[in-house]
Amino acid sequence: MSLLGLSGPKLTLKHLSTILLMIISFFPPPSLSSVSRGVTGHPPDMDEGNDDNIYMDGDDDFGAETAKITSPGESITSARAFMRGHGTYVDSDEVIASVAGVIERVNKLITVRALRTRYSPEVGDLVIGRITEVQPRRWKVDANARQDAVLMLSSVNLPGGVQRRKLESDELQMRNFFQEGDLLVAEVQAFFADGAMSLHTRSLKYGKLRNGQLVSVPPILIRRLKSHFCSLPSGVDLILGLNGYIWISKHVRNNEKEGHEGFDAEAVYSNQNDDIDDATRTAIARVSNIIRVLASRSVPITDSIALEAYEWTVEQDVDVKDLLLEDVADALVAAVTKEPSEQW
Amino acid sequence: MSVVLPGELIQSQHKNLKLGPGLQQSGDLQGRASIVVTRAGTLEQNTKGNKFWVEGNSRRYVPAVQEPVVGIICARQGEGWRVDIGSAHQASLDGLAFEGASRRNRPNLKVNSLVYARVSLAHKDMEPELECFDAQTRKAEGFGELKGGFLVRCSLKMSRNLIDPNYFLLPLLGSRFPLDAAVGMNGRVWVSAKEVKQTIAATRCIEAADPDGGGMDQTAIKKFIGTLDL
Amino acid sequence: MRPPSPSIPEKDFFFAALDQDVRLDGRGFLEPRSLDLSFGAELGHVECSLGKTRVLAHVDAKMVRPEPQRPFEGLISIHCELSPMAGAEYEPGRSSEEETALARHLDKIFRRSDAIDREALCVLTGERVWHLRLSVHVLSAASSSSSSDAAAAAGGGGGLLDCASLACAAALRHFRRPEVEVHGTGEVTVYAPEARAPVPLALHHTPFCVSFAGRSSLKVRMLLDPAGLELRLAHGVLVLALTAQRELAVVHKAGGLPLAPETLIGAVEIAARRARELETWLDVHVRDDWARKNVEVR
Amino acid sequence: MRHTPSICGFAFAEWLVISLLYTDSVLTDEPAQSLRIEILNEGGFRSDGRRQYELREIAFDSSPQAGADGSARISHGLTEVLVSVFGPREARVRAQTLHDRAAIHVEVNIAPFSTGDRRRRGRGDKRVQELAAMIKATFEPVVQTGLYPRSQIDIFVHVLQQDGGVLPAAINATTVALINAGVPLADYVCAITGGVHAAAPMLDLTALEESDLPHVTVASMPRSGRLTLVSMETRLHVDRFEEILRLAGEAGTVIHTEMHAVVRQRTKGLLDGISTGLRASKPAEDAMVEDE
Repeated sequence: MSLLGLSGPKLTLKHLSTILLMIISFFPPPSLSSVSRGVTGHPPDMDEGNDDNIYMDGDDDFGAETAKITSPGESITSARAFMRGHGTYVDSDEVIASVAGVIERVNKLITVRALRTRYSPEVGDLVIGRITEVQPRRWKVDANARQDAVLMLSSVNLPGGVQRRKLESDELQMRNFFQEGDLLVAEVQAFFADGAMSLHTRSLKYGKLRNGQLVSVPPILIRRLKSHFCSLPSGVDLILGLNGYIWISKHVRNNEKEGHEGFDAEAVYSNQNDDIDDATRTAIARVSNIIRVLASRSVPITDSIALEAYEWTVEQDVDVKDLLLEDVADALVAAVTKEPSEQW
Repeated sequence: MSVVLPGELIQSQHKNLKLGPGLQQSGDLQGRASIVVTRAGTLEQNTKGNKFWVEGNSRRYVPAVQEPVVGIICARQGEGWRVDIGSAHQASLDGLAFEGASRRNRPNLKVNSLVYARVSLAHKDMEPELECFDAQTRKAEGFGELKGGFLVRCSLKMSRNLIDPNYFLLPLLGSRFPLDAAVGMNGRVWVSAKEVKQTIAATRCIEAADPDGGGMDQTAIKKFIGTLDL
Repeated sequence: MRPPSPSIPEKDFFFAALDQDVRLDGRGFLEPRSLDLSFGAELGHVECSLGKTRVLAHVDAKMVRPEPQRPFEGLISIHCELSPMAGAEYEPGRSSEEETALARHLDKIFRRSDAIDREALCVLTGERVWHLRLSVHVLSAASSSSSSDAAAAAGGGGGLLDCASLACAAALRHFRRPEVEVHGTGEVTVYAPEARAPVPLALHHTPFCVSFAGRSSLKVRMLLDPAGLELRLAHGVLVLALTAQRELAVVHKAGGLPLAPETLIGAVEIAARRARELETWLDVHVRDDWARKNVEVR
Repeated sequence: MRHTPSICGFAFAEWLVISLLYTDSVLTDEPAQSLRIEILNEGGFRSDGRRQYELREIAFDSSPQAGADGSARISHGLTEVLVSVFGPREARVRAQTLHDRAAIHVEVNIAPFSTGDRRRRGRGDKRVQELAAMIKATFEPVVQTGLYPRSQIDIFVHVLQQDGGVLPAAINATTVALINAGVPLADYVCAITGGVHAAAPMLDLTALEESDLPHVTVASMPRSGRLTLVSMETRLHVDRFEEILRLAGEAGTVIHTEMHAVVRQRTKGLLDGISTGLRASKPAEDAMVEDE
């Protein structure tokens, strides 16, 4: 009892030193009751990071120079003059953001794009996925979306030619084509009524992936490009899935591509990697690390930026594993994100 | 009208006797056919004396062929739907069992919508089947989806009363305000009037007149309607 | 087996009716259903019904050794049973979500709020205390089916928790424990009811549980004592337990329709009025039964 | 800082020991508690030197937990909670999917070392279950689940340190984690506890205060000022309750400012990366996030 009694005041005193850090404080009741909601008496230094006015009442703010950031519950504009799009909802005649991100406007349509979110598919998108389940006449594919995608047996090319008919025997040996855990590149074909996407691999560009490794980045960092298949000079191929999955693999020589004599039709569903020499392996690891670094700094990943970064690392003679060190990473990002004007 | 209990034997001399619910024919030890009561209730017969049945107060609906029922769509199932009709098992309703339905043009019923249907198959070993038309004429005859209105749950006895055209309640309500009603034999009655208050009044009258609930008779109901805000 | 969810016409009609300020059973928004209380032969045996919901509560006391860390306090345990007899949706053997929620709430209302003076249950410090057992059996709670926990808490055919807490309050009020005498030697004599009049429990206060269903169609409406369908279609359920002296014992509003503080405070005021009514109502009933049983009122 | 034990660190360590003693006594629930330490002294200070309405320091860390779609760690005074959000994603158990909206699934894990009594609480523990049920119920009306039929959103809550206000800390961290995961919300949810000591309302109670005072947990949505969670299980007069409710609502707006600043900072950081990257890689012909 006496011991605790002693430590009581001491506690208070010592604690004061830690409480100096407290940033939120309330004033006693009299002042509280006099101030209205929203401007409750917290000290002025509270407002750091909140300096610019986040609420835009007017509709003329959209032409501003910088992108407008918003977060859930914030009113964006009047619902009478504008239409709500993704990332917003309407409440009492106002368009209100439901995600944290950037406000975008296309004519009368207001959307808020979240900077970190699951992939939301569109027809024609190129995606990389992983088989999660084999079901009757279909595979379930994880493609980083809100539901697993579906790959119908009728939407794949089977060995033996494009025109081959699917037989009952194919249904029984679906695992010979894709089994759980297999990676594949495909295109979004359509949507089901519940919003799940349906994929197809009916092109020789698509199909099972091998000879490389997968890196996963936030989907927003992958932009729609002319081609999502690119080759880097060091014998590395890159497939940028719009769902944020990136496949980095050994280069397929042109004469081995489909339609050429070197094309091995039997290898389409093979689970066996080809021989990959050490130099290629190093190059693959290097590209993977570059992509990890770029993604960690939220830099959008394109073929050109990957190439530039690759050249920089070779030029600077950076060891592959050192790429992940903070200072090297910073230097790399600084080098590749220099303003174009400074570069030339 | 007499009260009978399970196990009692019924005497009837009629040659061509038809037995309704609550009665069973069985042979006794001497091999003579006799009729045994299987359910407690009152023994009823038609005027000709060739049909016997027991009016009970049981609450569980047992589907019987040709009975109209009110069901709630529970799920889609292939070409049709699974429907809850309050019986031990869910019934199935084929997508083509509607007036004017064809492979191309099938009615679109959502989960949780109400249907007024007729039991087309009721077999103890199979799940009941429903249809929303007359199989011969292929006409709807009042069956189909019930839109708007409200669903009243009452006792099976009340359902049977309401479906009897001589019963006072629905004509009485109809004399006060226009009213649509679909009476299911499964203790569910769908009512719809123009005004919300009228529908609620109909609901409350059905509950009040239910022998298993309020148990009011005609005069009491008349008085009760007077107290309601219409 | 869970009953199927309410049909679309039922739901739409319920909305339409609320927009016209009508409830499905013709009640006013703040009008509770009829209550009834019946007492068994024993003291502390009560059956309470609210609409079609019926709950039986029974209190008994037994002398036990106290827990070593609380030698001055009696023990209280609350046991709930929500068996399939209460409704087809409850499975036998397994305790349902509703049962757990009911037990949890009753525990909060009567035990954690210190409604019962535990020290008054002590007979001989560290040696003998009363162990009060409150058993709650739900006899009928038909046609509930609620996916959300909050609705489950308010329970059953509507007002399960309200009804159960009222049954418990009545049972605790009605109950009398045998008179005891402690002799200097540490010997305890328990007197038969015939020898010495049994004593009522020392209750600090009696909390009454009042539930509301929140529904926003055009505007937010609070319905007192929601019945089955209202509860199943409610956007949110608010459970309050408070005494006639305006002391809150439990506020439980988890999820569902977000409420403005004013709405909540409004509901609390209504509940406080209701608690006062219930207090008088309960008092009258318990006294009536004592008079009937010739129990000496002290 | 790391080499020399600072005064702060020292005080902290000793404080921990003391709080440990208290939590021990909390366990046994001795009523003599208030005799030992003054909850609110004559000078208007609380046992840890705060004033009645003063909140403890709140800090969020949004640094992503590898693999999660969004995560946040909150340290609120000495209470520390880590929340990871996965999804919306394919439901792991198909039977749990809802045909018209996403199912929210909350799992709470209380580390045994988070309190002095070092009790291992399994998943079946009543308190753990109740905490999970409350968090789930709080967010169900706020998350726009209708956008994701048949999907599942998993919220994993890890309580690392407890010093009062575990539920509000978990709710606040969940809000930030959900926003970080890009899950659409109607609004922020800001939670705080309030209590009353001898008719004097206080905000943000420590474990010591919680064990002694009637207290209320309130979660509010700052835009509308509406409450999604109000939970109280100790005796309190109606008038006091109203007062606490009002205060907690105001404290909610303060916490909102704090959370908002954190979210905004993170969004800005991510956006900066994207826009510099874009500027570098190409002329802004297909600029997505920049204005034309």
